[in-house]
Amino acid sequence: MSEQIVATSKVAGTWAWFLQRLSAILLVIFLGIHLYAAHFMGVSAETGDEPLLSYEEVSLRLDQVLYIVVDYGMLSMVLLHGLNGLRTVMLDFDMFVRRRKLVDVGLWVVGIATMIWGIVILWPFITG
Amino acid sequence: MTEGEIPIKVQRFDPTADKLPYWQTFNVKLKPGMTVLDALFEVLNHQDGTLGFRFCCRAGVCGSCAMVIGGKTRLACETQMSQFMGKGDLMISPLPHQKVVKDLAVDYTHFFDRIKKVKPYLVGKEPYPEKEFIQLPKERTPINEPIDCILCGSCTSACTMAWTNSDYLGPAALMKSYRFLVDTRDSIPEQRMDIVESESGVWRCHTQFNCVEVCPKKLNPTEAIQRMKIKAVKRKLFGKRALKK
Amino acid sequence: MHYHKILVIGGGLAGLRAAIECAPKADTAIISQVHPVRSHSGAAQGGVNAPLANNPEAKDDTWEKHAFDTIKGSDYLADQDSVEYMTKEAGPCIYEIEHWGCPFSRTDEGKIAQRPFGGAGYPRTCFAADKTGMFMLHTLWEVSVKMNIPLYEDRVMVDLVLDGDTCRGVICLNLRTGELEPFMAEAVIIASGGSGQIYGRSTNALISTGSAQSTCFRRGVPLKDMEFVQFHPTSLFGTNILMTEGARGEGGYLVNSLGERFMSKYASKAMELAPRDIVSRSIQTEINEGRGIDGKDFVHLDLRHLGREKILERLPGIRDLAINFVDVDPIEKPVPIQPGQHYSMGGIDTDVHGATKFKGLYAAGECGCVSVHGANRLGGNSLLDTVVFGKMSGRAAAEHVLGKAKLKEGEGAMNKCLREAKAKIDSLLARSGTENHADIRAEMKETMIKKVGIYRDKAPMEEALQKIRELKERYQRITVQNKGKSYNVDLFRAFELEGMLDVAEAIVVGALNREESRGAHSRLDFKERDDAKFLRHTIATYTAKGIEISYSPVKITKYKPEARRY
Amino acid sequence: MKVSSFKWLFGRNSEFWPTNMKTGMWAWVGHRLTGLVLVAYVFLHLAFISTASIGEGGSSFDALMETTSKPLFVAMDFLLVIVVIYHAMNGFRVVLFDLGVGIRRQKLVFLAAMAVSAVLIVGGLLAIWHLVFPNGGA
Ligand SMILES: Cc1cc2nc3c(=O)[nH]c(=O)nc-3n(C[C@H](O)[C@H](O)[C@H](O)COP(=O)(O)OP(=O)(O)OC[C@H]3O[C@@H](n4cnc5c(N)ncnc54)[C@H](O)[C@@H]3O)c2cc1C
Ligand code: HEM
Ligand code: SF4
Ligand code: F3S
Ligand code: FES
Repeated sequence: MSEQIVATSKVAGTWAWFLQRLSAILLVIFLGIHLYAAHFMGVSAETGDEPLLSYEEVSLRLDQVLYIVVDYGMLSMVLLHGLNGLRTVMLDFDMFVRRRKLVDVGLWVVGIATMIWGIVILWPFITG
Repeated sequence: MTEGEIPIKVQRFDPTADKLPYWQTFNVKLKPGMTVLDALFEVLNHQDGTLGFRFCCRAGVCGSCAMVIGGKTRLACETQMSQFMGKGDLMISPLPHQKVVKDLAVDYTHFFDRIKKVKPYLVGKEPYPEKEFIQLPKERTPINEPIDCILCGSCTSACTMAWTNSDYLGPAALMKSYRFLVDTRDSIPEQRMDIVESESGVWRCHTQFNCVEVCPKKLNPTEAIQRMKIKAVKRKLFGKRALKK
Repeated sequence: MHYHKILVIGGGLAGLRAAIECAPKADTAIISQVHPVRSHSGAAQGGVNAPLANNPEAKDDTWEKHAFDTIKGSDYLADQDSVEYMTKEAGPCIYEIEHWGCPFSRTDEGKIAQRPFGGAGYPRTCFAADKTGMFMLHTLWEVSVKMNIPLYEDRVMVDLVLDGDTCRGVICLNLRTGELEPFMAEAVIIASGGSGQIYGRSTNALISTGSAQSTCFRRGVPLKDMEFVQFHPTSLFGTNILMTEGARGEGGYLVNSLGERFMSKYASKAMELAPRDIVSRSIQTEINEGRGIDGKDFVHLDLRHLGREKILERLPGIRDLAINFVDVDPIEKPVPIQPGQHYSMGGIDTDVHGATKFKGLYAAGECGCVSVHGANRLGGNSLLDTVVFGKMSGRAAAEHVLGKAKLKEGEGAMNKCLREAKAKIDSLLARSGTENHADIRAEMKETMIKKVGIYRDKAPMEEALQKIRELKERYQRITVQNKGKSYNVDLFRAFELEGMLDVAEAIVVGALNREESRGAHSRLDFKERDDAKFLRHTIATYTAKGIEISYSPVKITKYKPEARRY
Repeated sequence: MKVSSFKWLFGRNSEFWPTNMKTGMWAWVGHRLTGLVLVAYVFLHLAFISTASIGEGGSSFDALMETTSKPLFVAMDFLLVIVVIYHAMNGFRVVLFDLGVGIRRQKLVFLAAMAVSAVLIVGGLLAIWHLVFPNGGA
C-alpha cells in the first residue's frame, strides 16, 4: 500500500489544489464584472424603466472584444473551478479513487466540450 | 450533583454473533469522581460481564479508551459522569467508521497502517554525532505540540473524509508526518513531502475541523495539514529550497 | 503454529528495546496485550537518569556517582556489579534513543536537559517535558516500525512452554478471536511490566497485573525480592493517578484535617521534600491516627498559596489532571491525595544479561529483577532499567539463538502445554459458581494495601496471608459470565486474577520472612536494618505444595553498606 | 476497509448527526452543497441561454428574458444569490486558512464570514428586487 502512495505522488494534487484557489479568486473578479455588465450597465440607467436585458444590448456589448474575453474567461474559470471541485468531491470517495484516470479524463472531456459549446452560444451575439 | 442514577445506553455488537448492532441500557449509580470508564467497569463487574471495551492507563495518556460519548468523541477515562446527570440517556458507541472487535472495542489496524505509511520515524542526519544531536530550544518549538499526540484515533475517525476515502492518511498520520518534517534532526523532507502531497495526503482535508474538535489533547492537526499544503505549493513553485528548516 | 526465533512478550519500553536489539540478528516478533504505544511506560512523567553532565550544576557528574546514589538508594540490596553496568551504559543508551528521534527537552545550548530528582546527588534526570515515558515509548515503537518488526497485538500470554530446563515458546490467547495460539521460539524475552494492580490504590495502568510474570511463576520460574513495593506519596484520592513530585518541588504543602503542615513533625528540615518513603510513611501515619481530611483516607496537597500564575506556568498538567479526575481546581481548592502503590522492585529473577535459570528464557523491565533497585528504586532509574536491560537481554537472546545447533525442537512440549492451557481456559469458561471475581479482586487489592502496605507488622500480614488463601479457595467457585469469543474481557480478567493471587501470596510470604526494615519494606516490629541476617535477596519459587522461600547473596563490589541518611 | 454499517455512519451518536456537528463541519457541508448546486446551475444557465442564441436570434432571447421575471425565477435568483455568496465567503475563509491565517480562530473566522455574507445577501436581494420590479414591486 505504501508504495502505491509514493507512486501517485507525482499526480496533479498540488496543482489542482492551487488552481482551485487561484480560479476562486479570479472568479470573484469575473463574476463581479459579469453581473455588473449584464444587469446594471447601460440599460436601466438610460431608459429608467426597462430592467430586462435585450438581445440588441447584449450583442452590442459583445461586439467589443473586452466583453468576449470577460465572458469567455469567466466560462473557463467556472469550468476549471467547478469541474476541479467535482474532481475533489469524487476523489473523496473510494469508488472514484479507484477509477481516478477515468474521472480525470471524463472531466477534461466535459470541460473541453463545454468550452466549445460556449463558443457556439456566443457566436450569434458576436456575429449578430 | 453527585448522587443518583444515570442511564447509559451502550452500543453492543459482537461481529461473530450479531448481524446488526443494538443498544442496551444500564443504570449506573453515580459516585463522586466517577468517570465513564469507571461506569463501564461498574457494568462489567456487576451487571453484564459480556461488555467489551479497551482500557489501560486510565489517566488519559495511552489512547486506548477513545469512544463516542454523548455525541462527541472523547476518552472514557477522562470524562466525568456527573456532567451527564439529569440529561437523559447517555449514549456510548465505539469510534465511528472503524471495524468493531466487540461492543466499544475497535480494531485499530487500519489506523496504524496509515500511520505507518508516512514513515513515522526519524531518519537522522548522517553522520551521527558522538553525543546527542544539538537542537536549540527554539528549534524544538515547532514539534512541541505535535509530539503530544497519543494516537488515540479520535481525530481520524471523526474526519468524514477518512470515512469515505479509506486511502486518506487522516489527521493523525499527517500530523505525525509534520512532526518529523519540522524536526531539525530529520534528513528526508523530500520523501516525506512526496507522501503527504499525494492524492491520499493533505488534499483530502477540507478543513472540517472535526479533528480539532475531538482531540482530547487539544492538538491542532488542521494547522499541521495546512502548513504542509503551503509547503507543497512552495515546493512546486520554488523547488527544493522551500523545504529548508 | 507460529514460529519466530525470538519472541518478546510485551511492547513496553523494555520489550521494544529488546526487540530492536535482536531483530537485525535473528527473526524476532513482539507479542503484546495492547498496542505498544498504549503500554504503561507511556504514563511515566518525570524522566530518565543518565550522568550526561549537561546541567551546569552537574559538571563533574560521573557514572560512579550515579552508581553510588543508586546503591545507597537501594539500601544496599542492589547487586553492585549490575548497577555499575547500568550506570556505565546509561549515557550511550540515552544518546542512542535521542538519535532515534526522542524529543528530549533541551538546554540553552541545545543539549538534552536534565533536572534534579529525589535521592540523586546531581541533576541527572533527562526529561522531555512531563511526558518522558510517552516520548521514549513512541520513539521506540517508531524504530520498530522502521525495522518492520512483526507485531502480534491483542494477544495475551497465558502459558509458558518449558521442556525440562529449556524454554520452547509461549501459548497466547488471541483476544480478538478467542482462540489459543501456540508460538514456538528459540528464545523468549518476558517484558510484561509491573504487577501494581495487585494492590489497591495503585498508580499503575489497569493492565499492569503481571499476568505474564505470574504465568512464568506458576511454571516454576523464581521471583526475586517481591516484598519490596514502592509507594509514591502523592497520588490523587480515588483514582490514584500520579501527582508528580514537582508539585511539592514548586512549594506545595501537605496539610491534615487540623490544618497543620504535619511534615514538620517527621522531617522538620526537608519538610514536604523529604525522600519518598519518609513522606509516604508520614502521610500514612496521619491517616492511621485519624487526621485524614473528614476522617477519610486522604490529606490535602495545598497549592493555592503558589498563586494562579505559577500553577498555570509550572504545573499545568497537574492542574488538568486534578480538574479532570477529582473536579478540583488547585488554584481554588487543595487537592486530595494519598500515598499509592507505584512500582515493584522485585520480579523474575535474572542475572545481568537478563537470563533466568531456564535456557532461552529472559526477562527485562519492571517484570524482571536484575536487582539494580534493591529495596528502593530511585526516581528515573526505572526507565533507564528498561532500556539498558532491554538491550542487554535482546543481545543475550540473539547470541543464544545464533549459537544454537538445533532449531525447532520441542514440538511435543508445545502440544502438551497447548492442551493444558486449553483445558484451563475451558474450565474457566465452564465455571458458574456463586462468587464474582471482580469482588475477589477488590478484596485482594484492599487486603494488600491495608495489611501489606506502607507499614507492615506480623499480625496483619498473617491475616493477609490467610485472606489471600481464602480468596484463592473462593476463586475456585467464580463464574465467568461472558462465554463469547471476541474480546472477552471478563475471561481474561478472571484468568489473570489467579496469577495475581499467587504473586500476592509471594509478596506476603516474603515480607513476613524478612524480619527487618529496609528501603520500602518498613516493619513496625523490626524497625532496624539487619545486614547480618538479611543482606540477601529473597527468592520465591512456586511449588505444588505452596510457595518456597530461599535466599541468594547480594553482590558487593566497592560500596560497603552503611547507614542510609540524607 | 469497508463502512461496516450504514447505521454506524449516521447514528444519533455520530459526528454526522446534525445536533453533533460543529462549526467547521457545518461550514464544510454547506460549502460542498453550494459548490455542487453552483456547478449544476452553470450548466443549466448555459443550456438556458443556448436555447436563445441557437434559436431565431433576438426574439427568443427577449422572450427568455421575459420568462425570467416570473416569480418562480425570481425566487430561484434569490436562492442563487444566497448560494453564491455563502460559497464565496466561506471560500474566502478557506483560502485564509490556506494562507495560514486564523486556523486557531476558525469559529471566529466563520462568524465573520457569515456576517459579511449576510450583508451581501441582503444587498443582493434588494438589488434583484429593484431590477425586476423597478417600480417598487407593483
Ligand atoms: C505513574 C507512573 C510514573 C512513572 N514515572 C517514572 C519516571 O518518571 N521515571 C522512571 O524511571 N520510571 C517511572 N515509572 C516507572 C516506569 O514507568 C515503569 O517501571 C516502566 O515503564 C516499565 O516498563 P516495561 O517496559 O517494563 O513495562 P510496561 O511499559 O508496563 O509494558 C508492559 C507490556 O507488556 C504487555 N503485556 C503485559 N502482560 C502481557 C501478557 N500477559 N501477554 C502479552 N503481553 C503482555 C503489555 O501489553 C505492555 O505492552 C513510573 C511509573 C508510574 C506508574
Ligand atoms: C465566487 C467565488 C467562488 C469562490 C471564492 C470559491 C471558492 C472555493 C474554494 C476555496 C473551494 C475549495 C474548498 C475546499 O477545498 O475545501 C471551492 C470549492 C468548490 N467550488 Fe467554489 N468558489 C467560488 C465559486 C464557485 C462557482 C461559481 C462554482 C460552480 C461552478 C463553484 C463550485 C465549487 C465546487 C464544486 C467546489 C468543490 C466543493 C468541495 O471541495 O467541497 N465555486 N470553491
Ligand atoms: S491528534 Fe489528538 S485525536 Fe488525533 S490521535 Fe492524536 S491525540 Fe488522538
Ligand atoms: S477533520 Fe478532516 S477534513 Fe481536515 S481539518 Fe480535520 S482532517
Ligand atoms: S485508558 Fe488510557 S487514555 Fe483512557
